[in-house]
Amino acid sequence: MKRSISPDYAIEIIPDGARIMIGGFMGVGTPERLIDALVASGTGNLTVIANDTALPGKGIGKLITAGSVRKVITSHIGLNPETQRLMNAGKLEVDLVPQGTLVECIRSAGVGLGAVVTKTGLGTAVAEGKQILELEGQLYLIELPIHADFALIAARQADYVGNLEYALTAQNFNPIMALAAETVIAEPDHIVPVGMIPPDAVRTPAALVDHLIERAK
Amino acid sequence: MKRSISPDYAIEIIPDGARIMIGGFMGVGTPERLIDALVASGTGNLTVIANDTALPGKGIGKLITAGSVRKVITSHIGLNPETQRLMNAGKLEVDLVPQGTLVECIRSAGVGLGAVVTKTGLGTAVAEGKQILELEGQLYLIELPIHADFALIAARQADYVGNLEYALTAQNFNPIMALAAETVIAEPDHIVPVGMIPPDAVRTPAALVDHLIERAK
Amino acid sequence: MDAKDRIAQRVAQEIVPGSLVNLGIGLPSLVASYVATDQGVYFQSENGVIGLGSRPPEGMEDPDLTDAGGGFVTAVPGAAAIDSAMSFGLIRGGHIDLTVLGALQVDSAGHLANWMIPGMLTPGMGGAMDLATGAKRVIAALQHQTRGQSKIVNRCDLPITSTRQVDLIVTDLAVFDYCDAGLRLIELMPEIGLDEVGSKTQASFVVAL
Amino acid sequence: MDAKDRIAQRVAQEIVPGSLVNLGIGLPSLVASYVATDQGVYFQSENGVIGLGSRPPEGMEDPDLTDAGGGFVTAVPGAAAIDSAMSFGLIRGGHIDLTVLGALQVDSAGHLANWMIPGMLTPGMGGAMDLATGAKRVIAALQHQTRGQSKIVNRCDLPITSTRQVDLIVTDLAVFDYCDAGLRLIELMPEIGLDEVGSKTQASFVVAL
Repeated sequence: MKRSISPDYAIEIIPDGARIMIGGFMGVGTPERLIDALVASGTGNLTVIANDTALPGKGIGKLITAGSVRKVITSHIGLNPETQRLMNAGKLEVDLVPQGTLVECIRSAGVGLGAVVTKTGLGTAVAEGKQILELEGQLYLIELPIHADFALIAARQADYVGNLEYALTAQNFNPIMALAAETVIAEPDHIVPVGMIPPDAVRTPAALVDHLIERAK
Repeated sequence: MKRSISPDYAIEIIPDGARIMIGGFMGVGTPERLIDALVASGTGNLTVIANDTALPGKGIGKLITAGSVRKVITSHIGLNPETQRLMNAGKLEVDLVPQGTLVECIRSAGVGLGAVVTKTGLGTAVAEGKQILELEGQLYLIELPIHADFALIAARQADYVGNLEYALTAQNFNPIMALAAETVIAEPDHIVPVGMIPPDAVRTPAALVDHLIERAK
Repeated sequence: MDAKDRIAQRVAQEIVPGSLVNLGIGLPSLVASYVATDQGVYFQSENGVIGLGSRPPEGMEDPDLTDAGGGFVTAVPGAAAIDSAMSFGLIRGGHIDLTVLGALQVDSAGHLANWMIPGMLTPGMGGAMDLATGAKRVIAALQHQTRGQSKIVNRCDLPITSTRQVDLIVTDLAVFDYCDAGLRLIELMPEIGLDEVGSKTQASFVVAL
Repeated sequence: MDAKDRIAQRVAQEIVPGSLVNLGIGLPSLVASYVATDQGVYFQSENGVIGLGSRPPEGMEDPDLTDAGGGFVTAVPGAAAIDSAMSFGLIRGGHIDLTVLGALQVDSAGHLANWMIPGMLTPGMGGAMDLATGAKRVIAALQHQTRGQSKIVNRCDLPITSTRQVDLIVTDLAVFDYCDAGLRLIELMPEIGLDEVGSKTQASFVVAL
């Protein structure tokens, strides 16, 4: 059984300059309370790995606006003009990665593979400076695994030991990121007794989760 | 909505010499009725891709005993002495692959990746004749994707359109194989109306399933 | 009916019953409303749902059920929810029968550019590179011109999205595909003449009407 | 208590409360019965369950809930069912705290051989190569000798399972680990003398009792 902790307490373990994965897709399925606590803590110089930077005032958008982020590794920033403004002003480094490559690089880090071998990005700006591999007469791009110090993930429901269940499109990157960070902090909407999430419904096994965030006050 | 078909009818589309993935782990979560129909059909010269060859008289073991199989790509044959006897007699080619590499090679074929880059097998007999890749000072083995013409999979439950749900350890290779074959034939224990498998419980989306086997008589 | 709707309606005719289709955000998302609901067509949204439906009833929107733009959607009976690794596994693995993508430019080689305008706008590629590379069939759906400039060009000067050739281009003026001789005009949109297409297209093309 | 049970009991002492443990089939599977059930230890079985439990009640066995050998098992409260890709993702990704593997031989370099005897027996590696390579900690659990031959050897002559060095060896005679000087005897099993271990071990080792 895990003890649940407050968002503020969880965020204390994250130092300036940390490399953080944050679940969510345009702010859907994103751990808003952890993000609020992170903004409030003043922790800065972060590298954020996420599908997108959401919108101003929502999810990761709050961290961008607060200036907490030095670098973002992401697939899409089109709905957050603030991200583009900071990038153009040289205040935010943006590393754009195709979405399927991004999720697979995170997965490969989590499941102990050395690289992702993909056709996506071949012959485009994404391939610049990267190794090309020829296999059976076909060319592929070698993309390296993406690890993080912390993963902040959102879930619909956890049980007391930390098994997680997700809902609909709020799932997105969350279960993959739970594999790829040193420390995984999960913010569930609900925490239920052991046995209420049947084994077949678990999408992230408890063994991957280090900390559970307590219920919203 | 799909029409359900009989095991015999399904097996008619599989020609001699076909390359077939079969779900199951020591005969658990394996499509027994399809295997029985395949044995009865007399179809031969098959290449079977599966975690193991089960036991004599169970699951894939029936195909081995019937002499239907020319080659098996698998991780374990230790519980089927018949497989070892045929192998030693030169009547069955056995390609042994580490279990994690096997499932990941099947997945890579299914999700459009060009290779699996792994440390498993490095410096062992498994690495013989294979390409080694150095990335960031680490050595990895390059393992190629494994495709099949057909995947015969077992599921606890399907709905009328072909979404699949699995149970406990009967899941194993089934959802991964459903990604990696030209034609996917699913043998569910139960077939229920659309809407009875909630979207979050689906493990194999209907779009991957070509044929559903009708209820047992 | 405005230009975008005319394009969407024409693209909808390309959708085969029983197929799995991904529609990009923006113009392509309009295509869904021109596809009959009894055709067994499933729409995949790369954020993690197969079986995307229309808008939810007012007051019944679920914040955990959205499209790739973050807008509220419904799901049809038989829908499946998947994580991003599975979603892009389906895309890259060739399990999506058709994707319809918007474009800033498409060129004579069938290359699509739709993720950045250097120095001006950088939305990022999102899922477009995987879709353009991995889907079984790719349709570029775009307005023929922007500010009087042809978007059908001999060679993209914007960064391309994939080296894989698109299969079909549908604009408000015409429909093109590719043959051995390159870009080929195969259809004029209603009330559009060949001369107009010729004068408004930068790329060379052959005609096979 | 026979030799196998003594080995299993000793291995059980290495299991840290709250850890995730994979036990190989055969001898290693005996370890579970020596681990207290209130220690928050979860057993993973590579066929797809985390939270493997003991034998089910007679008549209540479920054919869909088995261990890696295909035998009926139970699952503890808080168990999770996973597919083989996730199962080996956890194994190869370093999420398994400890694996206990049987062995035909272990050598001075810490290499384990446990998947074939050329010309005699070829069970195959199953999950052993991934486990030996990817788990955070690897314990080889084996009888010290077979038919009077030492299984702790200077160099495996059987095909090895991984080049990754095992962390600990537990036999019915002794416990070894590895230090800069190589194989190191760190513990004698009850009623076993140093001379006996010396005479029954082919490999050279240093002693640090």
